[in-house]
Amino acid sequence: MHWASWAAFFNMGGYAFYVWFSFGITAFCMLWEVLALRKRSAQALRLTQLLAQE
Amino acid sequence: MQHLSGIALIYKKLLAQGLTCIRGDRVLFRNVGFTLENGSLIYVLGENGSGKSSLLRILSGLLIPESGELFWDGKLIKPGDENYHSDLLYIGHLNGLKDDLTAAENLLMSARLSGYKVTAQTVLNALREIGVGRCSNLPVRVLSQGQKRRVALARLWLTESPLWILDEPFAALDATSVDVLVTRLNQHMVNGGMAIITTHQDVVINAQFTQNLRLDS
Amino acid sequence: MQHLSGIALIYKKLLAQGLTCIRGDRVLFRNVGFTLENGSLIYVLGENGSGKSSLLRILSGLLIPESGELFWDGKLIKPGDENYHSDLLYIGHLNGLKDDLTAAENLLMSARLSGYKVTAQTVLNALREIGVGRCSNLPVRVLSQGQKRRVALARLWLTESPLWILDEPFAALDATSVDVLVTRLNQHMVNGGMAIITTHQDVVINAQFTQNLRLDS
Amino acid sequence: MNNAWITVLRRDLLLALRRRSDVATTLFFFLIVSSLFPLGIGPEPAVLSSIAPGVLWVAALLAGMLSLTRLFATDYVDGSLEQMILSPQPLAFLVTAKILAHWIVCGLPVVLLAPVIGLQYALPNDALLVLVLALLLGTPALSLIGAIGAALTLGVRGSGLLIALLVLPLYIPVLIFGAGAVAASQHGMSAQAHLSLLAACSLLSIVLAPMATAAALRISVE
Amino acid sequence: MNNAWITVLRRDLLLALRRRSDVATTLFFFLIVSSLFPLGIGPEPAVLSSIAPGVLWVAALLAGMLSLTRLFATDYVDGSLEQMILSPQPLAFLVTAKILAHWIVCGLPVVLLAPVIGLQYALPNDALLVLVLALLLGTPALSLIGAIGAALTLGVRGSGLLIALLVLPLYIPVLIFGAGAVAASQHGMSAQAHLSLLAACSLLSIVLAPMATAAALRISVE
Amino acid sequence: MHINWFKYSSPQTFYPLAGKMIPWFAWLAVVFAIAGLYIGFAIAPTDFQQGEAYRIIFLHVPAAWMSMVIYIVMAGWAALGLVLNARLSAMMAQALAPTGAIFTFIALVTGSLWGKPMWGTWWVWDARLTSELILLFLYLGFIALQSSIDDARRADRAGALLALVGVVNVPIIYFSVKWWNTLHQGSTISMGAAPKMVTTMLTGMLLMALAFWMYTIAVALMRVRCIILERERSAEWVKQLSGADL
Ligand code: HEM
Ligand SMILES: Nc1ncnc2c1ncn2[C@@H]1O[C@H](COP(=O)(O)OP(=O)(O)OP(=O)(O)O)[C@@H](O)[C@H]1O
Ligand SMILES: Nc1ncnc2c1ncn2[C@@H]1O[C@H](COP(=O)(O)OP(=O)(O)OP(=O)(O)O)[C@@H](O)[C@H]1O
Ligand SMILES: [Mg+2]
Ligand SMILES: [Mg+2]
Repeated sequence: MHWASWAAFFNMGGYAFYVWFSFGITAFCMLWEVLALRKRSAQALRLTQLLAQE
Repeated sequence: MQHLSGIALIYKKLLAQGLTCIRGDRVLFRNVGFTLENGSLIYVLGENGSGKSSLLRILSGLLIPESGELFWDGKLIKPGDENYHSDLLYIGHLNGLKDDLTAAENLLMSARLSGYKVTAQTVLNALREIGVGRCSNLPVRVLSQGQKRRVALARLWLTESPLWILDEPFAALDATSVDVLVTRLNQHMVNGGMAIITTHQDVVINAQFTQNLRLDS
Repeated sequence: MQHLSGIALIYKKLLAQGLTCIRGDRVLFRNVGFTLENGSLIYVLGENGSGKSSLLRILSGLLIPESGELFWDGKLIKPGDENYHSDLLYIGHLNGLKDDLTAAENLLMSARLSGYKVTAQTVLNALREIGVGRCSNLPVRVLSQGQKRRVALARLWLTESPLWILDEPFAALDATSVDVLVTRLNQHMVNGGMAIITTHQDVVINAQFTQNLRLDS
Repeated sequence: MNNAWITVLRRDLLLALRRRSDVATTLFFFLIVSSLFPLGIGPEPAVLSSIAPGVLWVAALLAGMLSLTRLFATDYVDGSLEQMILSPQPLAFLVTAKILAHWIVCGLPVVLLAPVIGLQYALPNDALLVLVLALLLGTPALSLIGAIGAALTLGVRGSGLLIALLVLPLYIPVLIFGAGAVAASQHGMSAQAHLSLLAACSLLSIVLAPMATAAALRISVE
Repeated sequence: MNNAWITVLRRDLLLALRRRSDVATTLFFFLIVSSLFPLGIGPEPAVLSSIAPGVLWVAALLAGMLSLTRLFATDYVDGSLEQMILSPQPLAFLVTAKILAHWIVCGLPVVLLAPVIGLQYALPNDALLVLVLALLLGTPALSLIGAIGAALTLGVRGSGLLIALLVLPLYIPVLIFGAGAVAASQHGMSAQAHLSLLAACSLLSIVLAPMATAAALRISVE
Repeated sequence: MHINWFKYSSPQTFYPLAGKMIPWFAWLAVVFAIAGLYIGFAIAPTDFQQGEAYRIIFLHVPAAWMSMVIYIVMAGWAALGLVLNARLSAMMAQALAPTGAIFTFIALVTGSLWGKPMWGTWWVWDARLTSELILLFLYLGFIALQSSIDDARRADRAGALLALVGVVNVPIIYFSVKWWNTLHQGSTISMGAAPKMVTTMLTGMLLMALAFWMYTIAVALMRVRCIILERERSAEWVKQLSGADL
């Protein structure tokens, strides 16, 4: 482990913005995709159930 | 304008004088004239290409005749006459529907364009009347030829215009729809409306006064 | 291929088995089957939107059915089957005419496309048969609705195909033209041709054997 | 605003934006068109920034031409044009709604995306600002002038040639002033004069184009 | 040649002749696009001639795009496409006739006009020659690839821009080799390699594109 | 062992099967990601040239790999669907496209974020960057085409055709772009500037790539289940599903 402190870790040798923005946007894209899919399948299921009741 | 009951309260008349139509170098008809009053109906008859559609387009103001005048309510009709347009419903060969919109959306928009304040429910009712209620949420593109025609004709249930000009409304319709349409036309006539119609089929509409306008040369 | 006399010399039959058509999530029809032989005729009946046009498109190979097979002359019909296409004449809702070409040019090109060697004179004769000879040099754009349809139908006088599939050929035609067309169909049947037709009008065609195929669900 | 006018506007927007992916299509269209030039010309930033104004204006022009002709043509073919002419509203007035819809769908996205592409082309900041301003002032004129052409070419045959030759040259002033404005600011000069001329073009066409378009539409349905 | 094939070719050429405005629009667009850049960049011949190959190729590409939307659309709407599919000839074969007609109407004029514009951009003579040669070899590939996109987008909802989104990325190799050929000859190198690659692109697309287009057309009429 | 593939290729049997597989792949993705990030941040040393900024590599390179691989897999499913007329294959192709586009986007953005400190600019017209951008356009074209056709079967077939045309073109595009940039004057800094990769870095990247793989499979299965539900809405077996099957 070569990080002197948490602060050093977060600072990323002065490249904090670039590194954390990269990881942030990747995490955001993936989370958004998964959440959007959960919403979509819930919606689809609700619709089919509505149809089934008719 | 708000109430969509069937009763046309406006008593006006359409007068045509000396209409002549020339397309290319053919004279389609010459010196056509008539008077159309409340509760009466004109059948425009003639074989294919005799100029029926052309006459109807002239009467609705889409086509400018070679010579002759039209008067509505005693006043000369000029091109783009908004006063006349608000009393007129014209349905031509073309349905005037957008393929990408649903049947309901199409009908809603065309009613609004004519100045009526309609709701989704009134539109749905109109579609149901002519038997395409089930298709109301389908894009018009996927409808069959007859269904498209019916969606276009559903406007007859949403309009308050006293004068209807219909170009072959019965083409492509099945027997049931023809009956529904005839009933609606009868009702319009009883309410004191006026109509000008072309058709190649034999249908009987009850009007107080019926004229046949034959265009064969 | 050169002679355009009326006699269809080819004796073949069309066999349909278990055709099912699904559009969107509606089942239009299920398990439709029939055999069509020389000199016989099928009327496809049903209300607007029941799937008549879809069936005709399947039979002509334009639409692939959800399930089911078609055989022509005992052989399975595959998409783009040139052998079948050369025995087939399909006229759908759309006329297949180019607005900017004249009636004669349109007809000439469509006959050539089907592999017939026709001359300007044969084309003119065909147009005359169905009563639009006068329009032969007009661009199709300016023709009336019925005249356009007649130009499309003039192909019936130029073809040697034994199998005709016609989707509402009588719509928009005047009474005279309907008679002319019926005569041509009768002649085709006598010559041993086959035809599959939809229509909402009452017309009587004399065939050795007539089937009604009803699509109402 | 007027009910029928809003209906026309809404209908056209609805048709254009039937699904969200269509909006994305417009945006990515500009991205693609603007990445074609570096591929043809090469990657040197200095050269790229000198052609940037031209590239963006060409993209705007192309987007307009690809879509505008189709807007009136479909109305003509399916008969909604007849119905619009017969509505109890002045046609020239309704036409403005159609043109506005077209501009929102095809003009506005160019304006909004232009700075991003400008960055890819290494444009300096003040030139970026002028670029956006110029596009904002000029693209309405493109839609308005295009509408005349689109209306005139409906259903017409031989004379169509003449019309194309008449309308397209009208685009040229807009393109020259528009690209000129950005070029001026790149060279450290004031873009004021160019921008005023652009605004004048738009104003002039807003006064004349709807009437001309309406007249052309009436002729086309005869 | 085959009777039906010639019929299709003749019909499309005749139609283009009757609707000359379409052809004029394409050419005019090409002219406007390629004369726009000198306006923005200024008259220095060195700069102009360095961007000339890229600009001319991109202009040719976009001009082709503009007319592609109409390649099959009218046939689709009026039903002639159905009839073509049902003709007793292989569809992929007939499609080549349509594509050839498109190239004659939209590709060839650009090839012929290019040297004139190249002169405006101060291109040296041998580069002009290479330009014409490259366009002659490359534009058929543009028409062929474009036909696939035109067939795929028939009757789909949405704007006319979708076709651009599909086709422009596929055009990129042609653009690179085409502009590269001219640039190479400008720098005194041999353009041979680029030209052979262009020819290869055209050959490959002549083999594959008609089949893909035919398949797409069959899908679209369903 | 004999497996009845036809059985699993029907949406009805595949739907529950996919449901059972999703959690496995999801957990694997998490485990690999944690391992990869641990190596990437805790074990891998600082780069002597690029400082800490190089740690973007652990996202950038795997994302770039995935963006390319997914396109090929997608085209494969599309081809299978076209040839065998198998609905499920077409659905798989459709399900992969958005994920592929997202990875392409991630590769572009992380690359950009890396480029700013290293090259001093967000974007250069470099061969690799440009071909990645074009790949994004290819994905978007596929998605846009499919979503603008209503009829599902038609959308499948049109999309499949486009994917196949695209896959023939991808290598041509890739090499043409490469050649374009070497012939013109190249960009001043090339990506080769990164030093020879240390084994720990390679391990980290591989682990992250594995995590992305697992993630892709899980997400694609989720999306395929949505598509099945939406398309087979009127089928009897779908009507009998309840919220518990989500
Ligand atoms: C928008 C900008 C960028 C894009 C689109 C991009 C794209 C790509 C792609 C597609 C790959 C995979 C290539 C392959 O495996 O063959 C890749 C790998 C790589 N990129 Fe980038 N890149 C970008 C910026 C950068 C920057 C700024 C750096 C570093 C200074 C960088 C360093 C690398 C490295 C080291 C690899 C791995 C090389 C290898 O595996 O051979 N990239 N990039
Ligand atoms: N430019 C022109 N040159 C020659 N004739 C023309 C021209 N434009 C139109 N026509 C003719 O005008 C007539 C138009 O007829 P119209 O559409 O009014 O007929 P219609 O009675 O409605 O026929 P249908 O029953 O078929 O609908 C056609 O006979 C057409 O040939
Ligand atoms: N995507 C879709 N979703 C739902 N329904 C569809 C879809 N596509 C087509 N349909 C339906 O399929 C039917 C197509 O019918 P078709 O054109 O075959 O009817 P038809 O019997 O020829 O009618 P007509 O007598 O009006 O010509 C219509 O009812 C239409 O609503
Ligand atoms: Mg008529
Ligand atoms: Mg039908």
